[in-house]
Order: sequence, then C-alpha cells, then structure tokens
Amino acid sequence: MAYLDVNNICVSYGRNQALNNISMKAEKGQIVTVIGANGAGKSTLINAISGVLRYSGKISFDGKPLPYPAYKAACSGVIQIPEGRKIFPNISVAENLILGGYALRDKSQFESRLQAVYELFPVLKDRKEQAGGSLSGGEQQMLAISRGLMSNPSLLLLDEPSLGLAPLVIRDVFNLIKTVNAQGVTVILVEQNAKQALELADWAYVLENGVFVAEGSGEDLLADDVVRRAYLGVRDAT
Amino acid sequence: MNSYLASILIFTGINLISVLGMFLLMGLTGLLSFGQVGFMAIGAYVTAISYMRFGLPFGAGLLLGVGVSLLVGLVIGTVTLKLRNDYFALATYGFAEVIKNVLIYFSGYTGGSMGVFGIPAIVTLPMVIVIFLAALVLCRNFKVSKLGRNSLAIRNDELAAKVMGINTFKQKLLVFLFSAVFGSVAGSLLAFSTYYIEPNMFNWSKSVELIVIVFFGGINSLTGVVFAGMALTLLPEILHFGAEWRMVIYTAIIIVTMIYRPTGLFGRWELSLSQILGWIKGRRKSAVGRGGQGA
Amino acid sequence: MLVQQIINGLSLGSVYALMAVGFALVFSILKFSNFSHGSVIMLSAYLGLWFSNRFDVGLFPTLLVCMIGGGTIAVIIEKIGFKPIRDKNGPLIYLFVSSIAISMFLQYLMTALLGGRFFMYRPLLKSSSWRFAGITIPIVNLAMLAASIVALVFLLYVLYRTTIGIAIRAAATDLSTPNLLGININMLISITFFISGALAGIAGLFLGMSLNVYPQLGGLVLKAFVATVVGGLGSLGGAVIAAFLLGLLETMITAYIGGAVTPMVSFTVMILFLLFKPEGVAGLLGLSSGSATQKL
Amino acid sequence: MKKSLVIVVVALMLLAGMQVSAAEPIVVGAIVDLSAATALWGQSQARGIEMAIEEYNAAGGLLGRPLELKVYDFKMDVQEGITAYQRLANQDKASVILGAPVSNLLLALAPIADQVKVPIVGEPSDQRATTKSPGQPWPYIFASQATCVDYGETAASYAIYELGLTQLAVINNKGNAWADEIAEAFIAYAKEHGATIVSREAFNWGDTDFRSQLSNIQRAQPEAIFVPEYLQEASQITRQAREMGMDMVILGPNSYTPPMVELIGSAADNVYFVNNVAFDLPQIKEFTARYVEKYGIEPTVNAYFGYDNAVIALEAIRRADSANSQEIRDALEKTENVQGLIFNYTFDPVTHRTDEFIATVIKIENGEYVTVGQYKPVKK
Repeated sequence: MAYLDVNNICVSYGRNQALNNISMKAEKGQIVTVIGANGAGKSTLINAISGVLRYSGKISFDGKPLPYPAYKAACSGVIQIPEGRKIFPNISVAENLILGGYALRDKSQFESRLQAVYELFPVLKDRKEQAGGSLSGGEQQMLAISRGLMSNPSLLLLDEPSLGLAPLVIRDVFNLIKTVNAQGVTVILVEQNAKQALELADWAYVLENGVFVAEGSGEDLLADDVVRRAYLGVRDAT
Repeated sequence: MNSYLASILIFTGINLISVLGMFLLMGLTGLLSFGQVGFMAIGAYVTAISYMRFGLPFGAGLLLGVGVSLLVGLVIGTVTLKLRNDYFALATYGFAEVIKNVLIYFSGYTGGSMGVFGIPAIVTLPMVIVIFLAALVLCRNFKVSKLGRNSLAIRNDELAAKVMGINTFKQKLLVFLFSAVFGSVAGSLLAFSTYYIEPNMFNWSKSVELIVIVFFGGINSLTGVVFAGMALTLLPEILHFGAEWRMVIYTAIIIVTMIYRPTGLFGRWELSLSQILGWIKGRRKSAVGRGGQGA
Repeated sequence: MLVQQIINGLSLGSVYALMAVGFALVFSILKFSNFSHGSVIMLSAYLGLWFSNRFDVGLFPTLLVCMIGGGTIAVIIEKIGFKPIRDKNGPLIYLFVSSIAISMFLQYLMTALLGGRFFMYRPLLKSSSWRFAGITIPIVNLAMLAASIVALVFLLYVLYRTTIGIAIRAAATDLSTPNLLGININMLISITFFISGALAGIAGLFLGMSLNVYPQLGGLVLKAFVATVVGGLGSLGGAVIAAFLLGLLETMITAYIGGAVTPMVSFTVMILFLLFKPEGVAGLLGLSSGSATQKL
Repeated sequence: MKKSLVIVVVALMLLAGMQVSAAEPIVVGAIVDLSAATALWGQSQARGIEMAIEEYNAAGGLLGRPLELKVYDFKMDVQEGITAYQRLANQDKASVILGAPVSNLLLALAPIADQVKVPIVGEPSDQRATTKSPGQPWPYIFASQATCVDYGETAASYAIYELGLTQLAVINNKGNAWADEIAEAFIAYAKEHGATIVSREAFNWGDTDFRSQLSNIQRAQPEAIFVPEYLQEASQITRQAREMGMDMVILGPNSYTPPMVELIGSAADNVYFVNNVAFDLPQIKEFTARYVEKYGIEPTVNAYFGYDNAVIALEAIRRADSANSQEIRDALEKTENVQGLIFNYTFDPVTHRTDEFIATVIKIENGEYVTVGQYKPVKK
C-alpha cells in the first residue's frame, strides 16, 4: 500500500458533484502534483485529504485510515498550507509560528523547529514581533509554509502556493518546496502554474471537472501534447 | 366581525407594517437596528398629540408623524451610518432610549410617564389592511428593484458594493428612512387602537420582538417575514393554555426553529402573485399545473 | 461630595466592567453581541444562592461554584444555541438573534419555575460597606472592581502568554484555518465560552449579593453591550475602560444635572464621542493602532 | 372489542348529555401578568381570585350555576391585555372580568370596555382609569383600591403631623407613572402643609445603583426620604441609603410589604409605609394561612386584592340575580357594605371606587411589621 492512498473518493456540494471517484497515490518522500484549471476540483481534493470536507470513499495514510476532521488529520502529521496563505494577520509572526507548532507531538522539539525555520527564513526572525498582516505577499507565503513546517509534518499539502506572487518569488517558493522535500517530507502540490509544478513532480495527475483525465511522471506530462495545449499554453502549429 | 378576532388582526397588521420596515433595514441591507420602536413612538405621540391637543385629523397627524420621523431619521442616519455597523446598532439603541426619556421628561406635552389617554377609536381593520397591503407592495417592489439589489450588495460586502459604484451611505440612509416611515405609520395606528400610549410601551424589548420576527421569517424572504409576523403574533394567543409557561413554550419554539432553520423559516422562498394565479389556474384545470418553485 | 460621587461612579463602573469583560471576550472572537451573557449572570446568581444556602458555605466556595457553574452553562448555551447555527453556516447575525431568544427563554423559564419571586443572599461578607470621613465605599462593588481588574489581567495573560490564548486571538480573524494546524476550533470556542461564563458567574454572585436575585437580573447586560461597543473593535481593555467611563459619566450626570436626563445626556455624549473617535475607547488609548501585539 | 367500544361511546354520550343538562357555568375572566416582570404580583392575584371562586363554588355557585374562572396572562403588554379582554368578552362570554394589578392596562381598556360592555373590577390606583372626566366615571371600570393621590397624601400627612418631620426628600423613577403620581401628590401635600422638599431625585427604568442620587439627598440632610417605588427599586434604595449611613425615616407606599424585610433585613428598620390593610387582622391571618397551605408560598398584597375583587364582582352577580354583564355593571355601581379581606367596600357611583380610604400605617422594627394603626390624612 502506498504511503498516501486515496481510494475512490467522492465529494459533493449539495447537488453538485465536485469530485467523482478520485483515486491517487503518493509514495513516501515523493512530490506529487495535481494540475487543473480553475474550478476543476483541486482545492476540494486538498480539503478532502486534510479533513476539511466530508467525503465518501477511503483515504489511508501510512497504512492507517486518515483521521477526520481537519484538526485530527493535522495532529497525525498531515498539514495543509491553504490557498491564499491564510496567515493570521492580527497576531505576530512569532505567534503565528507558535500556533504552527500546536500539533507538534513532541513539544520539546518546538525550539529546534523554530531555529530551523528561522534558519530557512532569516527574514521571519527579523520580523517576529511584527503583525502577520504587515508582511509582503512573498513573506506571508514563507510564513505560511514555515507555520506548516513547525509541527514537523510527514505530509505537506500545498494549495496553489504560487497564487498572486511575482515570478521571482514563485521560483523561491518552488525551490523551497524542493528543499523541504529533500528533508524527507512528502509533498502534495496542487497548482494552476502547471509547468513549474510538473518540473518538480515525481508523479502528476491532471484534474478536469472532478475526474483525473491523465497521470504520469512529471516529465511525461510535460511532453504530452494534450497537456501542453491545455495547461502549458502551447498552441497548435496550425 | 368578532371584535376579538378584529383586535388580533389589527395588532398583527400594525406589527407587520413595522416588521416590513425592519425587513428592509436588517434583512435586506444587513443593518442591525434597535431603533424601530423609537420611530413607532414618534409616530404614535405626534399623531396622538396633534389630534388630542390641536384637533388635527388622524390622517394629517399620521403624515406629520412621518415627517417628524423622516427628520429625526435623517439626523440620526447622517450622523451614525458612516460609522461601523456595531456603532450604528448602539446608536439606534441609544436613540430609542433617548426618545423614551424625552417622552418621559418633557411631560408638559407628552403627559410624561402618565402617557396620553383617551385616544379615540379611529383605526379600523380595513384601514390597517389597506395600509399593510400598500406597505407590502412597496416593500416587494423595493426588494426586486435596483435599490433592493444595491441593498443586498451592501449586506453581502459593503466594500465590494462601494467598488461597484454604489453610494453605500446614500443607500443605507434611504433604507433607514424607509424603515423609519414604516415604523412611524405603525406607531400612529397603534396609538389609535390601544387608545392609550405611554413611553414604556416603546421599550427596547419591542424592537427585539420585531428583530426576532424578521430573522424567524428569514432575511431573504419577504413571504417568510410576513408569515413569521402573523405566526409569532398569533402564537401567544394559541399558547394561553400554558398559563405561566406560555412564554417559555413560545420562546422555545423560536429557538428550536432558529437552530434548525438558520436561514429563516422560508429560506429564500418567495411567494409571488403569478404563482398564486398559477395555483388557482392549476386547480381549475387540474391539468399539468405544477405550483412553481419560487426563486 | 465630588470624591463620594467619583467613588459612586467607579463602583457603578465596576458592575458594568465585570459584565463587559466576559461580554467583550465572546464579541471579540465570534463577532456577535452575546445577550445570553445576561442569562448566565442571572442563572449563576441563582446557583450561588442555592449553593451557599444549601451547604452553608462562605464567599470563596460559592464564588468557585458560580464560576464553574457559569462556565458550564455558557458552554451548554453555546452547544445548543450557537454551534448548530455555525455548523450550518448561518449568517453571523443569527447568533445574535439566537442569543436574544435564549435570554428571553431563560428569563421566562425562571419566572415560571419560581413564580417571579425575589431572593436574597444571606450575608457572605462581614459588613457591606466601609465608611470613613463621611465617605462610603460599598464592599461588594470594591470586590467587583478587584474582580474585573484581576479578570482583565488574567485574560490578557492567557491571551498573550499561552498557546490557547494565542489561538483564541487568531480565531478572532479566522475560524477555519486553526483547524489546519491541529487546533480543535470547537474546543477553542467552548473554552472561550467557559471563560466568559466563569466571568458571568463572578458577576452573578456579586450582583446577586448587592442586588436581589430575580429573573430580570440579567437585564443589566445591556450596559455591557454599550461598554463593549464604545470600547471598540472587541478590545477587552477598551471595554473595561469604557465601562468605568460609562459608570462615571452616568453618575456625574445624575449628580450634577439630574437623574431624569441621564440616559438622554449619556447617549448623546457617547454618539458624539464615537463621531470624533471612530475607533472607540480602544482607539483613544492607542490600543488598536494596527500593531498586533498592541491590540487587546 | 366492539362491545367495549359501544360502551365507551354510550358513556361519552351520557357524559356529554349530563353536561348539557347541568347548569351552564358563569364565566369569570381575569387578566394578570404571569410571565413578565410583575409575575410575582400577577400570580398572587390570580391565586387570590381562584380561592374566592372555589369558595363560591363550594357553596353551590351563583344563581344555581357553577362559576368558571378563565385566567389570561398579558405579560405586561397592553396589546396582549386588550386582546385578552376581547377574547374573554367575545369568545369566552365572560360575565365580568377581574384584574390587572397595574393601571396602564386599565387605562387602555376603559374606552374599549365602553364599547364591549363587560365590566372590569381591578385595583388601578391611577385616577384616570376610573374617571373619564371630573365627575364622570368610566361606566365599566371599578377599582377596589385607593388612588395614588390618597397614598401620597397619607404618607405626607403622617410624616408631618404624626412624626413631626418637615424636611423631606423624594426619590422615584420618572418613568413609572404610579410612582411619579404618588410622588407628586406627596410633594403637593407637603408643600401645602408647611413642609419643605429639600431634595427631589429621579432615576430611570433598569437602574440598580442609586448612590449618586442618595449622595445628593444626604447632602440636603432631610429628616425623611419618601420612596414611592416598586419592590426591587425600593429595596435597593433603602439598602444603599442605610449603607451610606442614612439612618433617617424612610416613607413608602405598600411596596414595603413582604417580602421586603426578607430581602433587605435590618436595612428596612425605621421604615414607615402606607398600606391598605393590617397584616395582623384575623381575616387576613386566616386567609394567609389557607393560601400558604394551598400554594406553598407566601401571598403578596395582590392576593388579598384578587380575592376582594372577585368577591365584589360575585356579590354584584348575586344582587343582579343575573349573569348579564350590563346588569352586573349596574349592580357593581351599587356596591355597598361588601365585606372583603381588606375593606368593607362601598363604591361611590361618581368615582367607581371605595368612598373612603382609611390607610393602615405599618412600621418596620427589628425586622418585624408592626401595625401602627389606621390613619386618615389631615385635610386643610
């Protein structure tokens, strides 16, 4: 059984079926990417895995069923970094990080995690007394990721981390994801920014209207004509 | 007609007129106001005093009350509608308290705590029904008009409404004045159907009653609010068997309903004239007639 | 004379402040005026009355029981009256209307149960007031003053120095994201209501001791509403200070202009104040200058 | 199975038949507050009425017909009171209606009763509830209680002529019509009789702290404070005054009746109040004992009024020898020497009230209610 095993899940909002019998897998230490257009159901998928939404079907993680609801999933090491960052604007950077460590199973690790995060993002240390809302967009994304890393997660779910960021900052964010992954964290990355996401991915899925229409390694999909036309903005030669 | 039934219907109608004003303000525009009872007091006292002291006919007194309410509403609204919404709630609460205390304090005109007594029975059931229907049509047209959509936009997101080019302050003021007029008219009718008014009748608990009716019916459904107004005015009458437990049962029913239907009794459902006609037709033909789903 | 009136004002303010802290706490997180706070005060007053008479105990055990009882009642009210609405994503304003309906219900319930009777605590304090040099200080109000300050300091400590408190403050702007970090938001809200209810329990005991115990006792919560709004932005410190200012304002108007005009003048002053200081008392004190660590 | 059904049906029919054949009951209505702020008084009043009705029924009812009591709660809301009256008159066909221990409802009902024509016996102390214009009563309203003016004048007279106190202070809720009327009568009488009002303080509905007003009063150094207030406010004012070291005489109306001492204990000492009745009268003691036995709770004064209102109304039915509302009204106007718990009632056809008010002054001493004696104000 795979590390994360999503098995035939369905999610619906009222009468609208948002996810229809989705199955996907991620092995330990992989970066798995889901790409798709706006409204394809990417966020729904992330929210189902992290226990925000109710779903039918089975999701297992590390051989056990994934707990529901979200706070329990988070406590078992599955951390979502939500779309739009959702850092807490009214409390300080340091306090944001303290809350990030809320799910830490071994509380004595807190200081060392904090040091690790500050090493990764020295700018956060400089601004630790500042309100979260006063950071720039890129800094906020860093804070959101750091906050997620504080609890030493085993599985990191990233929902559109590149949204609303400048291209240079996006590159930093993707590099960061690589670094985090190299430290042994399994990553599920949901992106509209298909090219960069696919370059990063060990395995990737293409989501359209609640179903997977393609899957393959990142390189394969980058080379796939349909994918290139639909998501990478490559035009037909005609 | 049985005068018991008539008096219930008169009070229901009066309540409903006031509730319609609250619906525009709180339901449609999302402004929390404790002030409706203040405008009811203005309407009641202006009409009653101008009739009793200056011999002004009821209709003229009612219009005078509306005029005074508009004036007061303009001042209160201009001052407070630019502030945050919770300040507006506080200000309207304060306004109603001030009105009550002005009525008590300036007893030379108002009779103070002793109230105005011996007001003649001019208000009749048909009169209440006609005014209520007029208010209802006005309210319904407001809701479906551009003004209503502006209000909804403000309720959903004031900033976005501003960006869309709505003059939110003007719109809010307009709705506030509308609701003031409704309250004032209801107050005038009330004075001439209780025959006696005193400041204490216009307590904040009266505003709360109206607020509960609006939310019980649902902020998105005029039909629901009208239904709630009737149901919640009639329910205490039905519950008289409960003696001292009457109001306990009454409030329990309200709470349970609110918990199970947090969007109000009728949600977004709206009854329209064409639907009623549709039903009538459907029944006549007994053919395909499916009594349409509301928007 | 002036000294006595200032003391009178502070003693009235202490009543308002003690109610306002608990009221403002819920206001700051769930963003609605929780009028059921008054019912918790009223029910706690009955609970303390029953407990102190039944077991013949003194002030402190009764206070403890009132706090635990008030906290529990508040949590139960939250679970029954607010949580279902939150779960169904009902508009925020429904929580407020629900809280009003609940307070009406509990008031009618106690009237029906006890026939609208008035009760009085047996003396839990040795004397009810201190008098010296022609000045009177009511002891219960002094206790309320102390309790509201202790409560405020305690709350500020919890909110700024504990993880739970930080989470509560974070939840004030965002009720869904804390879940993603492993924080059980329902638990957090329950804790908030428990603290708020425990504060209502303290207020209930002291109000019951200084006034009588009767079903309409919770009506005073309107003053807490006023103080909280004038306090500004759900700021706890702002609410407490506004409560004292309100007490002083009312007392001074009553003393030097006349009790009959107090509501008229005090509301006018309040509205004018908000016109010139739209940030409320919190803004006046620079408690909300945008910096997170400053906002109470 | 079928057989038993037939038996049940037959039994039911017999029962129904019996009820028709038995005399139709005379319906007596009552409007009281059972659920809002004055529920304590309203419930007491309703029970007093109930006890009277039960006594009459035990004695075979009236006109050979049983009496049926219908009590409606109006939660201190005038609108609900009006619908309750209309319901009793139109729906329940009540012959006579009792109640409302507060004046405001009767002020609204007076002109309505003029049209509906079912008489009301209550205890409004507001003169206007029974008097349409000077010398002309509201035809369908009768009051078993004296007016606010009587209470205010009696208290002032007692302070000036019996206690010899002439430096007086008054505090009351400006929004409470009952309190304000008594206060004004007190002040008018006191001024006319050579006393000085050294301090006049006011407060508002919902107030619980009166220290600011009391500080002003304290500075004016009155010999007595008059507190015409409801139980809750009166108890707080008295207690807070005592806390501030104001040991002077406090005067009040009948709101200082039990449970006042129970609530504020020794703070109630040195209070003189004008009451309708002495608690140590044998008939009051006997009634109170029966009430406590029946309901397990002490009555308030309103229970006595409820009982008396019922007796006045029922005796009018007896004299009219009819359950017709008009005839009862006519009989009520001729009420003469009807012995109730509180008074021996004789109605003045011009005022529709007891023709003479003799107050009982009660002093609270060491936590006991001590009847000082009956008292009539000195008139100039």
